[in-house]
Amino acid sequence: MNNVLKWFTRDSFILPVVAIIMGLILGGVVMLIGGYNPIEAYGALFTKVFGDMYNFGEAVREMTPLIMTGLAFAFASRAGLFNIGGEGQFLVGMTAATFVGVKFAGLPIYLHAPLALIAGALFGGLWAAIAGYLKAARGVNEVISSIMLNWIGLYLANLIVRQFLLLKGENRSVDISESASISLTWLSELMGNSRVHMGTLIALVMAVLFYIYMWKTKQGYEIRAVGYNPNAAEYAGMHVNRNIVKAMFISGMLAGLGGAFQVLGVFQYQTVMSGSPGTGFDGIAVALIGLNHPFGVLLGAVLFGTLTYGSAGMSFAADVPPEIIRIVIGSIIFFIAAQGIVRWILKPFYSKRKKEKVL
Amino acid sequence: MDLLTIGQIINTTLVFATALIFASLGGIFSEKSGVTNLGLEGFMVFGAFAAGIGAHYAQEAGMGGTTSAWMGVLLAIVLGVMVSLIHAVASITFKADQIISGIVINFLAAGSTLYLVKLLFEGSGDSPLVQGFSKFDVPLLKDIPLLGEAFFKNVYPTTYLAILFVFLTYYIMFKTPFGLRLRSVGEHPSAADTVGVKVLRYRYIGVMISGALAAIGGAAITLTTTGTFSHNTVSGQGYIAIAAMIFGKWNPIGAFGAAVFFGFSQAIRNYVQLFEWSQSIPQEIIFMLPYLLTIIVLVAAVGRSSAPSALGEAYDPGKR
Amino acid sequence: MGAATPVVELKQITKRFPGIVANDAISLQLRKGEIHALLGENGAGKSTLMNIVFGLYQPDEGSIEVNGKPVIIDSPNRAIDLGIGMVHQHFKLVQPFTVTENIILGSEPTKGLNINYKKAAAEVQRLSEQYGLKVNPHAKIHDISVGMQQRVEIVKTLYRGADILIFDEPTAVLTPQEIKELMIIMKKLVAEGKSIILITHKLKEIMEISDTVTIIRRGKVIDSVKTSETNPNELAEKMVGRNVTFKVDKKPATPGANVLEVSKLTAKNKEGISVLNQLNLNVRAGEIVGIAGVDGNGQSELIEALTGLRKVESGSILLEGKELSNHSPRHISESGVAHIPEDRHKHGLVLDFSVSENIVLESYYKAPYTRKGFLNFDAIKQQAKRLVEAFDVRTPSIETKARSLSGGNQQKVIIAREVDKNPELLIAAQPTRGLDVGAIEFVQKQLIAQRDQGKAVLLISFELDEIINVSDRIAVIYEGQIVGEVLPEETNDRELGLMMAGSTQKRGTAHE
Amino acid sequence: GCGSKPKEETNAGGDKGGTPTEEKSDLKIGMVTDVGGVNDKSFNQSAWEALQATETETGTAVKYLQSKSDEEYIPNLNEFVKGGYDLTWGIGFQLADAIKTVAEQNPDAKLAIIDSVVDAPNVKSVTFAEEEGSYLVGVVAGLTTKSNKIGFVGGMESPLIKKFEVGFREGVKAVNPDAQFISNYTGAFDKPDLGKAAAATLYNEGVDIIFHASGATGNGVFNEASARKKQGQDVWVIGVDKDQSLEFGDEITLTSMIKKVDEAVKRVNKEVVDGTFAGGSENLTLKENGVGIADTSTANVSADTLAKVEEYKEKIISGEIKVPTE
Ligand SMILES: Nc1ncnc2c1ncn2[C@@H]1O[C@H](COP(=O)(O)OP(=O)(O)OP(=O)(O)O)[C@@H](O)[C@H]1O
Ligand SMILES: Nc1ncnc2c1ncn2[C@@H]1O[C@H](COP(=O)(O)OP(=O)(O)OP(=O)(O)O)[C@@H](O)[C@H]1O
Ligand SMILES: [Mg+2]
Ligand SMILES: [Mg+2]
Repeated sequence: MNNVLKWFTRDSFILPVVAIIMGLILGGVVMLIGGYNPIEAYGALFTKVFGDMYNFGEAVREMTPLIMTGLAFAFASRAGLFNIGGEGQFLVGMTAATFVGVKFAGLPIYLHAPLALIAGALFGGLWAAIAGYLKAARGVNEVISSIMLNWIGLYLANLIVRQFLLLKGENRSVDISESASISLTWLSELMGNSRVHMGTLIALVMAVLFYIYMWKTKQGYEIRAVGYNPNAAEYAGMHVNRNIVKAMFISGMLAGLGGAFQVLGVFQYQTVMSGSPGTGFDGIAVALIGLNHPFGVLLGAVLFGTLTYGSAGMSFAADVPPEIIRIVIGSIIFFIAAQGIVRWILKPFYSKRKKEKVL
Repeated sequence: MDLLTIGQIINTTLVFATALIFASLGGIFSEKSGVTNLGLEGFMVFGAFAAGIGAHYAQEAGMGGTTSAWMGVLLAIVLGVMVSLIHAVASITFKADQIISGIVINFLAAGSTLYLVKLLFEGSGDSPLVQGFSKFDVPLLKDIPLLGEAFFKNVYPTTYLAILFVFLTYYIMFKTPFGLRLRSVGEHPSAADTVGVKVLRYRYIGVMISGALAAIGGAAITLTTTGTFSHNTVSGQGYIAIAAMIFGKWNPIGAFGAAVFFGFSQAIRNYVQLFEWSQSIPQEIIFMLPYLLTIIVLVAAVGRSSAPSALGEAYDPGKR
Repeated sequence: MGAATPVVELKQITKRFPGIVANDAISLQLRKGEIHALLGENGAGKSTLMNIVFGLYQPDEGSIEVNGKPVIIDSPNRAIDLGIGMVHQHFKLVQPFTVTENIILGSEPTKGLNINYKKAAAEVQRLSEQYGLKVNPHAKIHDISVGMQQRVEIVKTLYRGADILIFDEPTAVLTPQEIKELMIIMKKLVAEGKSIILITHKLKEIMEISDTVTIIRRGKVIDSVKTSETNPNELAEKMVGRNVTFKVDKKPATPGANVLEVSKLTAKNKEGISVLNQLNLNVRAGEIVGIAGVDGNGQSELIEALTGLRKVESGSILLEGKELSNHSPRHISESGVAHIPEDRHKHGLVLDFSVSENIVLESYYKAPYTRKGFLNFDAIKQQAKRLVEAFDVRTPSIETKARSLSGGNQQKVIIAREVDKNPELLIAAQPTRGLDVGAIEFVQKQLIAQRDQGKAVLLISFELDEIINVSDRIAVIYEGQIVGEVLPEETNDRELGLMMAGSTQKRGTAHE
Repeated sequence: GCGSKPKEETNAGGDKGGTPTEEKSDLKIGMVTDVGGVNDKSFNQSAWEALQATETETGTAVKYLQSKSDEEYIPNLNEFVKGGYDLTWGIGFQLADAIKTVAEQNPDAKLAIIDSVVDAPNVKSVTFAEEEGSYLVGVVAGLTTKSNKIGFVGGMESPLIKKFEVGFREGVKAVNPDAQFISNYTGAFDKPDLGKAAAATLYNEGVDIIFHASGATGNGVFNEASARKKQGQDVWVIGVDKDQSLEFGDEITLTSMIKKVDEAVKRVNKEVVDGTFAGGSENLTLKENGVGIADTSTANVSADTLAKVEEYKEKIISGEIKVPTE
């Protein structure tokens, strides 16, 4: 209990919270300048998300893939890798899940859905592992290779959908078979048909597993050591290259699983896409808001998802252009990153607190 | 393939490469000073936006096509520098993580430019069409076989400007005191500090030049390619510019080469479609080509990383 | 000159860092033309004080006078204007730049808009000739020896017209030959009217070259004495606050069977040049073999080959008869080799890990630290507590990040970890570099204790004194080969120095 | 300065209440755009203009929601459906599945979609015979070309875009069988730079007329043409969906293939107002005047050619010519 209290008064809790508040205020100022009423706008935003079960369910649906791509980025970060390729891994995972979902029809439900999920994770992981391998074996900077793999992933996804899975006359794949779906139909019906699915639960489990793996296991210890100081890790007998590939693989698995959720839980099919959905890039922001910690990522995804999903309500009810939410999110990340600014603003409060502590 | 076609491919390549050249040079200025710049994309977006509205209002004010286009470039530079200060303040003064700060720029760019366009143009999602720069031929030189077609016919002033900036950047970086100091600040800030080079000041300047150049790159897209600014005017080219900078090993000539390579691999994806045999391969494979090619070249041609040693680290005189 | 105003006078300088008073009302006078030594334990506050003089830190209290005039030194620029130059403990050189570029940085001669490299190089040449500082103006820093890098640092200060030079532990990284050269240079500098503040942990150097010594302990000045009126024992006692024995007392060695047998070992360096050429070496149980040699003769590569960090081209490395060459670091470590690395920040520690995490850096995967893939924190903490206590690591807690420990205590963490492995062979590379005499004593005692337990110890050090005092047998390395072996009782600095220069080798040409 | 702008303009004029109309209805009509938004100079914009026109004419309240991603189609549609709107439009084939889902979950709601057929009793589907309109501009191109090389720039390859390409090609072939036809796909609807490169490639090949069906990617096609025109090269672009000469000028816009999305939307809106709305699908062809060529074509297209166009139009309407779609 005491621990919990300490948690709330720690800098790592207070600073992000203040940063969020400051980001919201800044967004409000921008709205005022544009001639909009920020109170009304934020009101509409939060009403949209929390006003009824349907929209709440949909907001959760919005958060779920963000959790996964956020975890993916955070995981690689812990190994000292900058995985900007979440986007491509997400797409490849999505495609693998669609493929299994469509082609392996006839499997019983307890096999089909898990198999499709595993395929998504596996191929997302392999996609990322390419970048990991190129870095480990050839010293290719993972930032460039992942950027390239994002594009290749997009076209590969389209290629597979169009060549193997196309629904005739349409620009999308045929539906996955019922047995591969991870929709929670009963819950969905309870929540006004919002597209809630099992993926959300899996995402939460993944965050916990991430935490345990990274801080409680031998392998996590290795990955962190490699992330902080590859030289010392090598000296201590760890396989640096193997850990780089492994970290990328796991990172990609998380992103790929996120992609699989979208197909198996939300859409039940995959369209031919003209551009990538952006969930991978948003995941970077989510991870940054969450300070690359799995539980932080959960909160980051809740925040990011609430803001983006709610922005539709904002523009619907208060006529505020939804783009403003990008400014708000940008500002929040800015204040979280530039903690110096927050500290500076909090200075008066801080010195007071210090004094209290001394007493 | 005849000489004419080759010349034309080179010409198209250069048009594609122009924005990338500017932005990757911008990246070099920032990163050579030790500040990671993942915000190139954002700077380009701001530049493209400023060029769109700048040229529009200049045209409204009665200026001719080219003059108004230059006004657009000017506004892009101003806005690029202003926005770069956000990155500078956060990452240099307040020692924020430079990667995060760059990503913040991208978020702000995506949000605020579109918001502003909507405010300025009655809810429209893009800025009004402007004339932009026109292509021109260089007399006499244009008749040289191959070279004429490639470099002196149907060219935009921005392409020449970009090439000029490559050499200018090289000169500044490697021949002037300013360049020496800028590089020293990115390699070993405390060494620079102890000989009286103002580390933070040089980093600010590096980031500001970066903002200006990347913004010119964005402006070049609006003023030569799209004619308007909308949310997808830049669409990821800032990231490609980062790749070009890394690929070119933070050297202006190298980055130029890499940008041209990216431009080329984009250009050929259209040319490939002209061939009969291309009809039998799925389009996606052709679209993948530039990116696959990049990875292959990267794998074949890697060497020691030549990133500035202090890249990404905030300078803290007290830290050892 | 005794009555003249001091060139630098520090008055009651106080500097606080969070939780510590690094300088506590320190006063100090530097006279013109003198070499003033500053002595103190690790963390005593020497570097801090000098950083204040050089404008890198601002004092919280106190004032500074230069040539009798009160000054505020708020930046290195200001210090340079006042004629103060500093050669830092960790060189402030830009690796990919040339010597000339490093020297002129910040005050470049120009021709039009361009840097006038011709003029710059000529000026560098002139300065280096005037003071006998051999530097190659066109070489890149990463291609030149540590000794030359230091000379570049000196030329840098002279180029800026410094009259007051501060040297922070200049000899910690130099070979005996280079140290000798540096001493000559310093003497030349004072002869030309410059004044020098010298920080060093080596009492021998202080006795040899300084005019005055100021001793600092825990941020306070303990005493300031004329060198001619003191002796090393007195200095050491003042500094540490207790008696320090310099002669490491050890029982005669009783060597047993061969533990390490290296034969015809050949390996290449990063650039693919052969740096170990058919090297032969053996270390027996219960003895310390010291490797003496000038930096760059293959020491680092030898260690890396022995520990599995570098590929062996040919030859063999036998540990108790088992072949180790080209095995993984982990395999070698498990076979019973422990290694105190040369560069503690690069290889020895994960600075962002806690002390306890660093303690298990090489054993984390074994029981009891890992059970079924999960870390066993109780066991790890227990081990960390035990070692922190046994080796007297001064740290606020075992959860403290290694980064915030002092150099000496960081070294203790590494030694604790390595020694506790109970290895057959302990490789110690530069184990006392940069440590104060108290810490050095501790480290050396640990090495000897290992030997006394019947372990084989391989010591690589540039400090001849250390080699002579600690080793039971000395092997001299030159151009990738062991060119001779001597017993410490039967040799001296001079003979070793000559051997290290390759003079016993027929094909070796002594450079002088 | 920008603060003074009335906010109604950024979005629905639902509460504007500006235009006095006799039969003030209390109906509400909403529309959901695809990611293009209501200012895409294409069907989203046409549809929104039609909604606004309906508002002016009948006093119906109208509002739109722009989707930021594919996932948002359903919640955006639901925003209207659950908000009691009397008709909800989905604009673009991309919304087809979303419309279907929402229609099935809300059998009492009325929905409508452009460019795709959704099989549900409460959905009105409006599609267009793009191939027929494209055929007509193909006729124009075939008769106007001087180089005898004609190009097509497509966005992403899809059944819909194929209709444009095939119709256009057939039109060219009908009047100028010798003309060479080259098509180039860019893989995107929102990349003007790719459109520009594609156009440059085609023009370099000697093509003098390009028909594009590539959304905003087409901006690059116009840009390239305009740059070449200024250089004295005799090149043309044929616009798509709307009369693009209004935006890009008739110096470079030869003609445009028009889809009368606005007419269609207005008509369905009217059905709702009148209470005659019924599900089902209609394909608007030349006959219904659902597609056609821009009226401004007279500026650049010769009267002879336009006469020929008229001729072919009659043939298609009469069924004498059946334009293929793939
Ligand atoms: N920037 C800093 N922030 C906080 N504490 C510091 C800082 N620099 C030095 N200290 C602390 O001040 C004290 C004095 O450090 P200083 O570097 O002056 O020691 P030193 O005498 O040079 O030691 P050494 O012999 O190891 O070089 C130490 O306890 C150190 O931990
Ligand atoms: N920012 C800092 N915060 C806390 N302590 C610091 C900081 N910077 C330096 N120190 C401490 O100052 C002391 C002296 O630092 P210095 O740079 O002289 O290294 P050192 O201890 O002599 O070790 P080495 O010579 O091996 O680098 C050390 O105890 C170090 O831990
Ligand atoms: Mg020190
Ligand atoms: Mg030290």
